[in-house]
Amino acid sequence: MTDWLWLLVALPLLGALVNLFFGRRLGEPASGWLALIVVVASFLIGAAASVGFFTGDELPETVYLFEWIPILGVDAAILWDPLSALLTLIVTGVGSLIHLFSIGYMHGDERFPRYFSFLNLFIASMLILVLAANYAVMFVGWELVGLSSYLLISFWFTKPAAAAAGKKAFIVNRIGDWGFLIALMIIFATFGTFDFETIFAEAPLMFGVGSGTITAITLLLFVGAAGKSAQIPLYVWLPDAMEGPTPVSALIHAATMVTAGVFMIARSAVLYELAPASGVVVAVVGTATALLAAVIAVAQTDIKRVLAYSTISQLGYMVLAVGAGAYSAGMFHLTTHAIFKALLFLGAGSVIHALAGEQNMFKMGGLRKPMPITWITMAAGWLAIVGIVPFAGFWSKDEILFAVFNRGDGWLILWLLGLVVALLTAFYMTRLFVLTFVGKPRWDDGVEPHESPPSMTIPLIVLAVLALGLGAWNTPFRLSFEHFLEPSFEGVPHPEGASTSEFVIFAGLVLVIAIIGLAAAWWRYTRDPLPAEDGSFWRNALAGFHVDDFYGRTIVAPGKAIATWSSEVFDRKVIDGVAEGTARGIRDAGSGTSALQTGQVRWYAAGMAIAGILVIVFFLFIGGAF
Amino acid sequence: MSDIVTVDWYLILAAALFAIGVAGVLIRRNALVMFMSIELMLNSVNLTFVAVSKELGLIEGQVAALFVMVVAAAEVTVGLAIIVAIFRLRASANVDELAELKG
Amino acid sequence: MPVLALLVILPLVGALAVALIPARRSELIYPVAIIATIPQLVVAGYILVEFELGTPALQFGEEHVLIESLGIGWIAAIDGISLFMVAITALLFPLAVAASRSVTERVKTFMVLLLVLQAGVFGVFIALDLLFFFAFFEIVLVPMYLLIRLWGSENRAYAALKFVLFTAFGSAFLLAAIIALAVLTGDQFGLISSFDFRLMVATELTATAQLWLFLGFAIAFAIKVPIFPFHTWLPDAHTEAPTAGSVILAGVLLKMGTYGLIRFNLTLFPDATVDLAFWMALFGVIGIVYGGAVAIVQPDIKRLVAYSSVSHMGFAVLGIFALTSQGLQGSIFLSYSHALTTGMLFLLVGMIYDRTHTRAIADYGGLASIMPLFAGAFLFAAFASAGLPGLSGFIGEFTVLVGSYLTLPVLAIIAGFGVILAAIYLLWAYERVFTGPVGNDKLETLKDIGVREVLILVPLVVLILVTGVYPKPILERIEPSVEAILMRIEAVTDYDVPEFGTAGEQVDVEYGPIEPGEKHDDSSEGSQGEQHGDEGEEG
Amino acid sequence: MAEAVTFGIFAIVALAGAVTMLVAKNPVYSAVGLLSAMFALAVMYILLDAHLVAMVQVIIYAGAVMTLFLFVIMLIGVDNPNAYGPRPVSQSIVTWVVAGVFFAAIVLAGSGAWVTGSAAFGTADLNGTIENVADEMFGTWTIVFLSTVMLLTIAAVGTIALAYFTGADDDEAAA
Repeated sequence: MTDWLWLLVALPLLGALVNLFFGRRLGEPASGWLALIVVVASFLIGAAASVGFFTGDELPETVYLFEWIPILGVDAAILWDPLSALLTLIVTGVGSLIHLFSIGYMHGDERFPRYFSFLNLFIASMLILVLAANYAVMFVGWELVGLSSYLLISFWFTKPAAAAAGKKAFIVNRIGDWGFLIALMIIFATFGTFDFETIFAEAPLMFGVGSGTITAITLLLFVGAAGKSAQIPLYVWLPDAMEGPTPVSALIHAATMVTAGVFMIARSAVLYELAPASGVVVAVVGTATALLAAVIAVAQTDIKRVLAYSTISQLGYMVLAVGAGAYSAGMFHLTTHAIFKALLFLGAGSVIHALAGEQNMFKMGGLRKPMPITWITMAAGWLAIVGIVPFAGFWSKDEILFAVFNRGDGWLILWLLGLVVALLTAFYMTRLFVLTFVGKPRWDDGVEPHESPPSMTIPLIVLAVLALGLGAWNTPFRLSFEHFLEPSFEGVPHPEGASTSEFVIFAGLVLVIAIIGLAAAWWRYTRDPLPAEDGSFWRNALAGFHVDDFYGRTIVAPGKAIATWSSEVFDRKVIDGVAEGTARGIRDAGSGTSALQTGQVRWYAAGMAIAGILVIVFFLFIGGAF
Repeated sequence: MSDIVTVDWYLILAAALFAIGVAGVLIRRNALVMFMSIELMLNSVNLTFVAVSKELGLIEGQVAALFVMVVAAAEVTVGLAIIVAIFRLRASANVDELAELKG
Repeated sequence: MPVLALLVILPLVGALAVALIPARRSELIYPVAIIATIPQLVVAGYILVEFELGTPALQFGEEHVLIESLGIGWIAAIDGISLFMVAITALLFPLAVAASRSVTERVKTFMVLLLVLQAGVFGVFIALDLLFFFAFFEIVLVPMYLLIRLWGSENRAYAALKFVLFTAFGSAFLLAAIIALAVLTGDQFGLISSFDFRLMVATELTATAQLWLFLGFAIAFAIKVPIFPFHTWLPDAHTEAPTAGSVILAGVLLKMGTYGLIRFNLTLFPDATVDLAFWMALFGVIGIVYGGAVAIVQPDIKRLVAYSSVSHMGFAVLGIFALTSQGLQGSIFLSYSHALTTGMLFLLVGMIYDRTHTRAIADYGGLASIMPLFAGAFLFAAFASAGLPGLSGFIGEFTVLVGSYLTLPVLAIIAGFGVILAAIYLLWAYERVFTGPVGNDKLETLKDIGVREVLILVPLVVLILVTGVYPKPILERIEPSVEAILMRIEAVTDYDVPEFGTAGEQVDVEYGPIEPGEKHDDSSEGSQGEQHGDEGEEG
Repeated sequence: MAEAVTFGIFAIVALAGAVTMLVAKNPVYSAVGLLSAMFALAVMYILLDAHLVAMVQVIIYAGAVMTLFLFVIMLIGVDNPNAYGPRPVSQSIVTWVVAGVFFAAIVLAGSGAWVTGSAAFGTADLNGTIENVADEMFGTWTIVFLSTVMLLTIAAVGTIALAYFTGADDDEAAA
C-alpha cells in the first residue's frame, strides 16, 4: 500500500495544475468538483494506508521516492507513521469538506477555477509537510504552505487589505522560517543528515539531556513553529489573514497549516525531550499566546477576527501541551480543534454568505430562525470549543490541562493561566454565538438572510457530528488515540494518565469554569440594549493592543530608514563618491599638466631631445663614465 | 673588416647624422623637412644597430634595423597623410603656425 | 570536432550573417539573429549530453600552441564548474535576442553586438589559457558598453561609463596578476612565461606571491560579481541597459566573476584562499544583507531587481569561500539558477517597460487584473528568486547556507536574513505593482503578454521548476570538479574540509592532460546509507 | 684599406647629404640630400655584411619613402621659404647647443666599452643574408613581426581615415 503513497501528494498537485491551466475551460462547477475529487481520492488512499495503524499491526515505514539534493544527502522520502497518517487524514478529510463547502461559497466568483487550483496546491503542500521523512523536505512543505497561504489570503487581490495581508503572512512566516533554516544548518553540521530516523536514533546517543546544541536546535525550530503556528511574537499575521475567503480561513488558518508548528514540535519530540529548557520556553510562550489572544478575542467585533484570535489562543494551548511533553494530548487537541474550528469558520462563512458579506457581529443577531442548520451545527462547534461534556473540545482541553498540572512546580502557574484562558474562551465564544444567532435581528435593511445551499450545509453537518463524537477517541477511560500514536513517539516518555477520581475532579473544575464563562457572556449579551463596549480596555483590545503599530514603529520604520540611507547616501555618496572622487582627481591632474602643452611642436621636439640627452647622461653616469 | 675602420667610426658617423637630424627638427620650420630629419635620425640609429650587430656577432641587430624600417615606413605614411591634411586645412606647411596640440 | 572553438566561432559567423543583411531587407534581421543563436544551443546541448559524469577531468579539450616560448596557445576545455555557465549562456542569448523585438533603432548593430558578446562570454568560460581568458574577459566589455550606451534609457551615458570604468579598474589588476603569474610559471618550467592554466596549477608559489596574486584576481572578479562595496556600478548598468542587456548582464556576465573566483582563485592560490576566505565571505554576507535591505526601498523596479542580484550573488560568494563541498556546489548551482530567475525577472520588467515606458513602481498598481498571465509569470519569478522550495532558487541558497554553516556558522546565520529580505522586497514590489485597484487609466488598455513573449518565458519556467524539483543531474555533474578543488586545497594547505553527507568521496584530483572522453567506471554514485556524523561533537 | 677608403668616401657623402638636407632652402634639395645620405648608408650596411638590410634600405627608403616625400612636396607645392620670416636667434642657439651636446653624449656613450661589452670588432662570423635574418625574425621574433604587421595595417587604415575625414567631420572624429 505504501507504494502508492506518493499519489497522496501527486493527485492534489495534478488537480492544481489542471485547474491552473485548463480551469477556465472546465468552467465553474466542474473545476471545483475536479479539485474535490482529487482530495477525496487522497483521503481514501490515506485512509486505506492507515488502516494498519488503527489495527495496530503495521509499523512506521519510510518510502524513498528519489534523490533530491545528493550533496546534502536529502531524499524525497515519505515517513508513513501514525503521526503523519493522522495529519494526512485531517488535512484531506477536513480539506474535502472545505472543498465541498467552497463550491457553494465561491459560486459566481470569476476566478473560481484559480481558487480551487490554489486550494489543491495547498493540500499538496501540506501533505508534503506532514509526510516528510526529513527536515529538508519538511521545510519544503513548510514554505509551500506559506506560498499557498499567501496566494489564498490575497486571492481577492484588488482589495489592498487582502494583498497586504497575504504579503504580511508570508513575510512574518519567513521570519520564523529563518529560525527553522538555522536549525537545519545546525542539524546538518551536527548529524550530517536531515533524516528523522537517523537523527532521532543518534541524538540520545550523542547528547545528554540539556545539551547546548540540542537546546539551540529546538529553540530555533520553535522560532519556525512560532511563525507558522502564530505564537508570540509572530502571531500578528493571522488576524489579518482573515481577509482571505472564509473557507480558506477555515482550512489553512484554523484547521491545518497553523498547526504545522505544533506538528513539527511533536515530530521532534525526541529532541525536545533532550532539551527541557526549550520545553519550558515553548510552554511559556504557548501559555502567554493563549492568554493574550483570548483577551484580545473578547473585544473583537468582526466574527472572523474573533475566530482568528480564538485560533491563536487554541494554538497556544497545543504549544503549551507539546512544551509540557504531552505530545499526544497536544496532537489530540490539534485533531479536535481542526474539526470544531473548521466547523466554526465554515459556520461563520455561511453566516457571512447569507448576510452578503457582513462580518460585524453587532449587525447580526437572531439568525437562528432563517438559518437553522447553520445555527445547530455552529452550536456544536461552540460547545466543543467552550469545553462542555461530551463535545470533543472538552476531552482534549482537559487532557492538556491535566498533563500540565501533573508536571507540578512552576508548571502550576501555567496550569492556572490555562484555566483563565478556558474561562475567557467560554466567554468570548458565547459572546460570538449569542450576538450572531440569539436576540433581535440587527442586520442592515435590504439584507435577506437565507440558509446556505446543501454543498455548504453538508460539510457543516459532518463536522458537527465529528465535533460531538470525536472526543470518544481519547477519553481517560479509553486512551485509544494515545495508543494509536505510540509508534510515532517511541523513546519518548509518556506522561502519566489520570485515575478516574482525579479525572472527575479536574474535569469537573474545568467544566465549572467553562460554564461560569458561558453563563456570564450569555447574561451580558442577551440584554437589551446590548452593552456599549467603548471603554479603554475594549478599544485597546479591539486594536490588538496596538502590537502592529509597535512593530511598525520599532522595526519596520527604522529598517526602512536605514535601507533608504544606505541606498541614497551610502551607495551614492560614499562608494560612488570615492569612485568619482578618484576620477575627478585624475582629471584635475590631467588638466593641470596640460597647461604645459603649448601646442608648439618645436618645443615638444626640444623637450624630447633634452630628455634623450638626460637619459644618455643617466646611463653614462651609472655606467661609470664620469 | 679591416682593423682600421673600427666600430667607433661607424658610431661617430651615426652620432653625427643623429645630431644633424636633431638640429633639423629643431631649426627647420617646414614640416616636410622636419620629417626628413626624423628619417635621418632613424637611419643613424639603424646604422648603430647594424654596426653593433657586426661587432657582437648577433643577427638581432639587423632584425631590429628591419623593424625600425617597418615602423619608419608606417610612420611616414601616417605623418605625410597628416601633413597633407593640415595643408588642406591651412594651406601652409609652417609648423610654427600650428598649435592644435595645445592641451 | 573542436566543439568548444565552435562555441566562439558560431556566434561570430552569426554576427557576420546578420551584418551582411542588406538595409532594404531589414525585416530579416530579427529572425536571422534568433536563428544565429540556435547552433550554439545545439552545441551546448551536445556538450551537456556527452559530458562524462563522475570525473573532475577537463573534457572536450582543445590545444594549439601559438607561441611556444611565451607559453601562449589556445587551450579550451570544460569541467563541472564551467559546464552550466556555458549551458546558461547558450540558453539566455536566444531569449535575450527574442526579447529585443522592441529595439527599432540600429537593429542590425544591436544584434551583431549581442552575438559578439556571446562569443566573448563563451570564450571566458572555456579558455584555459589565461591570456585568452583575459582577452575574452575584456572583449565582453565592448559590446556591453555599447549596448548600454546606445540603447539605454535616460541616464545611459553615466551608467555605461561607470560600468566600463569599474570593470576596467579591476581588469588592470587582473592583467598584472596574470602576467606575473605567467612569468613565475614560466620560471619553473624553463620558459619565458606560460599562460597555460594547467602549468599554473602545478606551479609552487610562495605565500606572499599567492597573497598578492589572489588579491589581483579577486579584485577583478569581485567587481564583476559584484561583491560589496564594488557593487554600485550594477544598479546603474542594469537599470539603464536595454532588456537584453540587463538579462545578459545579470544572467551571464556576473557569473564570470564567480566562475573566475572558483576556477582561478581557489585553484591557483590555495594558501591565500584559506587565509582570506573569511574576509571574502564576510563581504559576501554584507552584500547579501545590504543588497536585500537596499532593494526594499528602491522606487524603480529594475533597480530593485539589480540590488536583488547583489544580494543573491553574495550567497554565491559565501558558498565559494565557505570552502565546503556543499557550499561550492550550492554556489555554482545558485549562479546557474540566478541566471534563470533574475533573467526571467528582467525579461518581465522589459515586457512591461515596452508597453508603458516607465520603471517607477509608483506608476503601476492593480496590473494583475489587467494582465493576469503576466502577473502570474512575475509572481512565479519572484518566488523563484526568493528561494521558494521546489524552484531552483531554493536549492542553491539552501545548499550554500547549510554548507557555509559548517565552516562559517556566524556568517551563515546572518546570511539567513537575506532569505527574509528577499521575501520582503519581492512581495512588496509585487503588491504595489500588481494588486489593489488599477493604478491609473493608462494601464487599463494594456494587453497581456502574447504568444511570442510566453514562448520566451516558457523555457525559463520549465527549467526553474524541473531543476528545482530534481536538481540531481546538475549537482552530480558539478560535484567531481568541486571535490577536486577542495582536495587540492586540503592537500596543499593544512585546511580540512568538513565532511558530511555524501561529500568527500575520493575522486581523481589530477589536472592531467585534457583528453576528451575516457570512460571511468568508478563513478562517484554515492552509497545511500553511509553512516554519518558518528564522530560529531558539538561545536 | 679599400674598405677604409670606401668608408671614408661614403661617410663624407652621408654627412654632406645630411647637411644639405639641413640647410637647403628648397625642400626639394633637402629631399635630394637625404636621398644621397641614405644611399651612402646602404653602402655602409654592405660594408658591415648586412646585405638584406642594405637592400631593404635602398628599396624602402631610397625608393618608396623618398618617392613619397617628393610626391608630397610636389602635391602641396614648393613653399617660398622667405614667407616664414626671420628665425628667432634664441631658437638657433638652443638648436645648436642641443645638437652638439647630443653628438658629444652619443660619442661618449659609444666609446664606453660597457655599451658594446666587447673590444674586438668583427670577430664573429656574421652574414646578414636573407636566410639568416629570416630565421631569426620568424623564429624568435614572430610576435614582434606580427605586431609590426598589425602596425602597418593600422597605419594604412589611419592614413585612409585621415584622407577621408577632414573639415566638417573633424569634430566628430575628435569626439
